[in-house]
Amino acid sequence: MTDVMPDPLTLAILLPLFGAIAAFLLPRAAPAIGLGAVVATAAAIAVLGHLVVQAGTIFVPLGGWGAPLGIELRADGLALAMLGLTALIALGVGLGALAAFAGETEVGGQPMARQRAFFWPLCLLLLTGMNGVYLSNDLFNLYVMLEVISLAAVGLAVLGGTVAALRAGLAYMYASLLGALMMLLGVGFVYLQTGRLDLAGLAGAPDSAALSAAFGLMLVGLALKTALFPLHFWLPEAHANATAPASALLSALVVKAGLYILLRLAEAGPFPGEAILTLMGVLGTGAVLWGGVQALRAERLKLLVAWSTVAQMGLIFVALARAGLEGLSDSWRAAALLILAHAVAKAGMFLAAGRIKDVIGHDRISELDRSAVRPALAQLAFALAAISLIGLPPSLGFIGKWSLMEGAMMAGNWHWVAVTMAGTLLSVAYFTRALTGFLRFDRVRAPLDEHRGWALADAPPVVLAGLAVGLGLAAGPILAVLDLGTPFGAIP
Amino acid sequence: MIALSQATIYGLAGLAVFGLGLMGVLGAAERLRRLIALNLCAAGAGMVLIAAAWRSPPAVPDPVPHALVITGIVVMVSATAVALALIRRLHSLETDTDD
Amino acid sequence: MPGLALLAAIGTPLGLALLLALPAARGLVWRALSFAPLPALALALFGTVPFTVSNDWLILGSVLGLDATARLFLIPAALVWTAAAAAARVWMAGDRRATGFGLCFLFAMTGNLGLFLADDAPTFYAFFALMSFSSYGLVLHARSEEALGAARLYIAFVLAGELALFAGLGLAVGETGSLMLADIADTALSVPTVALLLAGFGVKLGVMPLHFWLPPAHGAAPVPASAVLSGAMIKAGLFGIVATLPLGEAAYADLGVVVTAAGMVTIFAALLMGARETAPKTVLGFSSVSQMGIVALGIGAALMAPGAWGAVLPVLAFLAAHHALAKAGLFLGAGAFAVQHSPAARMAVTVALVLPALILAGMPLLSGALGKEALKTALGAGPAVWLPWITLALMLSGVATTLLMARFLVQLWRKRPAAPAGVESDGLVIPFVLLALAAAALPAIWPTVAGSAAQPIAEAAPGTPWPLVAGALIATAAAVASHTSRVGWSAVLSTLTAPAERAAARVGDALVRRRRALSRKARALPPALDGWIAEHRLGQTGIAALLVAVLVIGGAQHVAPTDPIAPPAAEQNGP
Amino acid sequence: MIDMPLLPLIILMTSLGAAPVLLALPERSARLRTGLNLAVAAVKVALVIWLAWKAAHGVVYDLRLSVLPGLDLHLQADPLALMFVALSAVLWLVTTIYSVGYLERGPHRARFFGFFSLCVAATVGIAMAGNLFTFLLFYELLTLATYPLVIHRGTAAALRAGRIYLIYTLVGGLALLLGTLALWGLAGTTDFVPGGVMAEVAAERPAAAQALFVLLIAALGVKAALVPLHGWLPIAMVAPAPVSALLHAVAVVKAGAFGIIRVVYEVFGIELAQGLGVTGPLIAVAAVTIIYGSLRALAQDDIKVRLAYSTVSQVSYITLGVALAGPVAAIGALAHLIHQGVMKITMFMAAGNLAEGLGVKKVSQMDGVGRAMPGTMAAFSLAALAMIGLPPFAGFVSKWYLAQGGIAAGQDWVIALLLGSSLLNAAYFLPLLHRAWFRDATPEAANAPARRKISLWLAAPPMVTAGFVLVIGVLANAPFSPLEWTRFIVTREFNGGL
Repeated sequence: MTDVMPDPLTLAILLPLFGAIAAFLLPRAAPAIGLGAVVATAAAIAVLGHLVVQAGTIFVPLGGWGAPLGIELRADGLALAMLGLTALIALGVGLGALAAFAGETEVGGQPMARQRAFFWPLCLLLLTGMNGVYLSNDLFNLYVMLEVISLAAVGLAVLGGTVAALRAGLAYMYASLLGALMMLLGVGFVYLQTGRLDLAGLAGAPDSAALSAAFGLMLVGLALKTALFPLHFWLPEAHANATAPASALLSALVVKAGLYILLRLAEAGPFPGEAILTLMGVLGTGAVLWGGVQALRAERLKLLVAWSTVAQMGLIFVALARAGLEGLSDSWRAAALLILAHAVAKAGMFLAAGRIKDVIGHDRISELDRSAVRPALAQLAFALAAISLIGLPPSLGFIGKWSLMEGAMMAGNWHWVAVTMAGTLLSVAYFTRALTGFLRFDRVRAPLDEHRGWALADAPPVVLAGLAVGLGLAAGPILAVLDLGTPFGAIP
Repeated sequence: MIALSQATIYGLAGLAVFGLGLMGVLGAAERLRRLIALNLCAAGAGMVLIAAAWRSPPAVPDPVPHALVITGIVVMVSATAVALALIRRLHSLETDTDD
Repeated sequence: MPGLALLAAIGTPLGLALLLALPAARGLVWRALSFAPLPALALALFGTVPFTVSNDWLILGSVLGLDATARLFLIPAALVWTAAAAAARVWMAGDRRATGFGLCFLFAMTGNLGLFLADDAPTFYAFFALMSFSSYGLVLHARSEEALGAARLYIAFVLAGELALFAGLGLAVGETGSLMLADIADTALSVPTVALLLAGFGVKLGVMPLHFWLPPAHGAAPVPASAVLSGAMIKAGLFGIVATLPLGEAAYADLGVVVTAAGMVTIFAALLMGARETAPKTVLGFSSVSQMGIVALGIGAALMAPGAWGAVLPVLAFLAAHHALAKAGLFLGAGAFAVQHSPAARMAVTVALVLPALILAGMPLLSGALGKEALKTALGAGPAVWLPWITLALMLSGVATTLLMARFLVQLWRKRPAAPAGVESDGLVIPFVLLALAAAALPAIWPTVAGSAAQPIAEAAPGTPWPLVAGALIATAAAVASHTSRVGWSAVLSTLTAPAERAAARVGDALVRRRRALSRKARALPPALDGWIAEHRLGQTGIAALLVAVLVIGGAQHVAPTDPIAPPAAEQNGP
Repeated sequence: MIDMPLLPLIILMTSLGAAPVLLALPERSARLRTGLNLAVAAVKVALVIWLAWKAAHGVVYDLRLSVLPGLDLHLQADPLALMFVALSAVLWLVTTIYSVGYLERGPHRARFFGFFSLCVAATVGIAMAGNLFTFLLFYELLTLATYPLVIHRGTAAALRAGRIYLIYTLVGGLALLLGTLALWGLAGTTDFVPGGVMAEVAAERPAAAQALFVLLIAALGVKAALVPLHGWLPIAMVAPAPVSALLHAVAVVKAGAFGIIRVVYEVFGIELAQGLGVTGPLIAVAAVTIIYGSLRALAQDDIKVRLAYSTVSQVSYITLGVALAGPVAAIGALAHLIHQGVMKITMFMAAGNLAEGLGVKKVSQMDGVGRAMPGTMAAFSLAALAMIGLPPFAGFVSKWYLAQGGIAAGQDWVIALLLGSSLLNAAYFLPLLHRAWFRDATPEAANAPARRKISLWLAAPPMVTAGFVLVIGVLANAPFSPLEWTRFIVTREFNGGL
């Protein structure tokens, strides 16, 4: 690696950052710059993927400072998968955003031009933060990147400019800041105990009260950021009230950052005890059930989708807890698969929900079938995404759930299987509400103009949702990528 | 019996401040008050870290926690700014709709 | 060649039934109706028995064929169907539900004729079911309250019978390991299997206590349908027993006792019940039940003593043929009676009806008496304990039948059977008369038809007249007694004398009128005969020719038994 | 030698690929839709014939796509699969024709035919699934694809029926998922192998094997409508007639029954299942279902609901035959899979015609309909008589083999069960026939405004399938008949299993 040509790891963080600055400075060219930056980042990730496939884990010290104190970037299979996913979703959502912010009309919040101008810098900033989180190898860097994500995410959440969005965004911001501060405090404790900040330093550290407290703080902070029940209070409103592309990014990516850090912490371990893990599972169960019940009661489509995010996050925690502490070295795969599945599907679903809302003019579930226009493709995308989220074969969501239940069953933890089943049933129940609404029954005798419901903007949700279903067939290769560089040690 | 060193006292005080801030964030209803409580949290966290950086007097304090704290302050300042901007906009929107 | 003959025998009625679905072809089908059984009849008369044709692809590997026993059952059945079809044509001429009737009639015909030709259990069962279920339409045809009730009862019993049959045949096949009826009849089946088969066929046979459906159904059906129900279809039950039960192979003492006892009860209980009926056709139905009691005696004896079967079987075949012809004749006669407009014509029909009634009741030298005598002889090899009782029962059955016949003839006048308006009476009278004549001629024809199987009949004692006489006396006494109890002694006495006085006064006038009328008729006869021949050259002439053919060709075959199957009779002996 | 190794996939894709196109077609391009529908259905039949021809000549089709390590999506074309594929392909063609006529002026045809196509794709997938995992995939797809069909009318009753249907089938699907997982965990494979894969597990942990059997059968029993899991079936009758026909004859209930066949023969192996003592209870459940369904059918006045309960009863013959664990009974079971399909589809299409042409939906309105619609009612009657088990129709053949199978298995009481069932069949079908043929229509019914002449699209399909009922019964022993084919399958299963 030469000094002239920066390595792809650094590029994956810097390209979106520079893109964000450029897009901010040149608002008129923002979409072009934004898409260009995303594509360039994707290219860098592709190069990175090539390297990881060849070499396994790659470490890059930044600015000559290496571990244990300095900033070091690391890329392995897990990071690569997340990077690829993020690039994919960013591309999809970005394309969707082109259409979503195309108009000039004001819908009750910010003028479109303003939204368009701000979306791209925020999106790219978010991308910077996400890629940073994936590639960071030390706690402090993770904290910083988390904050970058938080700020960008809040910006995205309030982009629509409506009162509801601003309120939800503010609540989100408080939760996010609080979580970050807890993380910060936790990081400090870790440093206090071990004198190091790199993740590898955690592995060798002897068990102590301070370290446990540090883990506790970090876990609570991350739980707040990933909206683990009962710390999910901020999520539904924030995600439901943002504009569709923002919701997609928030739901698909932002919450995953916290989960990713959790995975990394678990990988670095020693994880603080079986009880904590079980607690995570129990809280996950709570999320699955509560999220499901709330989604059943939701009156608006986007709120339903947001509550489904709460439930799905819970499921990922259940996946981590499925086989206890010993099983963690395998459980992370199930969690990672679920993360990927949820990200792709939820991005597609939020974009689709946004399209449906745009076309029909509202997203009240009880009146979905009363429009004169039928957004057929968006509904198809929604349905496909729902298939993956429910976990019906052959979707990626199904593979994730299968892995979850397989591991739980092998470990004899039938209760986690039962939780998964219950979650699946609930998800069927609440998605059916929406899907039934899509099958219009002519309660409105308006002439049906089918073609008005179609647009190029339907392509990104359809593609994303289609991928969510189709990627299940590629579960083998995806698992192979995850295992590159053997995170969590050797493959069992 | 652990001797209450200066660092420990600072640390405990910092935790106390953090706790107070936490109570504020979770308990307060007013937006501004919650924001300030958050800042209090940040200050508490900073105190803990600085206390952690403090070694016995002859040694030079560890610079890493300082770096953490500084970053934290920067983040907090910018976040506070954003939050304030949001609160203002929200306020104006709400008064608009109230009228 | 046998395959083609079989196809013609089964395919003709089936094909006609399907043709009936085409409105354009309906006229043709009705005209051809009485020819439908002819291929089967020809096959039975001229076919070389036994022969089989295997069709592996058909149903579960269907084997069709004809053996000596089945042939004896097929011939009278086909004759009865021919006569009934001829009657049906005129009976249904103006009926708005004629098409439905024809369809059911032809399907039942297919089933009935086909089951004699089936050599394997599923095929047999298929034909049996086809016959039973399509007869529902025949029973129900009138749609009256009475017909509805009869049909409901009928279908319930048919169902029960079919199910018992399904179970019995299924078990039999399971025990035998072969689908062939011949193999089943050669295997010592288990008692439940035999019991199920007996029950299944017993329903069709109408042996008590499985008889409840029979009299109402025979009473409610239109005349041609009653004729085939009673004449042909009942025999399918008997044939089923003959074809599937291991009679002569194994002893089933308990079942034998049950069947024999049922037979005895049937003979007399049917009398008691039938005597209370008012509808003449229902009375005939009870008579059928009673007659089947006689058949049951034979079967019961064979169940107890397998050794007797060899002697009983030919007699049962003869009895079946006898009853088929006589009873079908009586039913058609009842129809012929019903369509007559003048009392004189009715009286003529009544007189004609006396012939089959006497045959049935056991007039010496006629088939009924011969059959009973032969049965007595055959049962000599049967269970010794039962023999005296059986002999007594057979004798008394003559009394019983006589009484029922008397009741029938009386009720015919009292309660004339329903008949469609405008029916051409000749179309009924001729089949009736021919059947009655055939029944009368049966002892003479039988050796020609049955060959060596007719031996017991040929050797049978002529029978005694006294049961008949006793029956007649009792009937008269009963009539007098009932009349007396109704009107009182003096009235009876005066009615006994008054008619004689009135008759004497009127006889002169009547003779004069009668003479004039006769001369008018004599003048009108030639043109009427011409018209009649033109009208009926298809159906009735064919039947007459056929009956002649039975005698002539059958006799010829007897002389030269190795003849190949001849072409259908219709071609060779057409008018 | 393999030529066209992808043939099973192509067969699957004909309908799977057609589904999105049909969904996307604008409502008004009716001709294009009809043409596409019929073309795809016809092509599918042709391809299935080709596949059967090749398979009969020893070509082995085996497509695998690895999803997780050791876990494949697996399509195969063994004789059992071919049988079910052929049934669905042929009946799909017929039902498509019928549906075109049925929905002639109805709304949402694009949606209907799209999901209809998807539904058949799922059925074909279920048929050709080479392991329980793949089976599960298509089983779930079937649930999803049929739901919009069930609620097609969009009335409150339809939505309610759809909800109940979904609850039943999805819980069943979850149970199947759990069972598949458990199988995967216990046996380390989910492959369908003649003779089963559970021998070792059963030897070590018989209780676990028994529990798994119960779980799998219960999961499949939901779709196969085994009592007490049958509740959805009669309610789902609000669906349009072709949907009911397809649901009952081919797709949903048959998927369950087919799954039971696979599980008993190729997951557990019949001998093992017997050894585990689980076939006895299965027989009992099947017996109860047969009688219960018939008893309930007796009391129904709605023609379609009566038919639905009849399906509950009839489909359990398949389970019964499978559980009797003998080759003869197995022939009966497999043959009934086809026979019941053909018979029931005839009856449902005929019932649909009555509703369309005469507005007759209840048994009590059926007086004299035979005269009004002779062709349709002839088809109905033929199928009903076949259902009762009268020879020489299709139903007799399977009943006969079931009875023989019962005797061969030493379970003579099966005959009594069949008798009871036949008696009940007769009791609930014969009154219909009586009304239709032997009663006169009431004057107001004869002049009802609902009367209209139905098109040939509607009239022909039931008559064609009624022809099948007759032909596969009369020619049961002929080469290439369903019976012969099932004999071939059973020979393979029982030799492979021993």
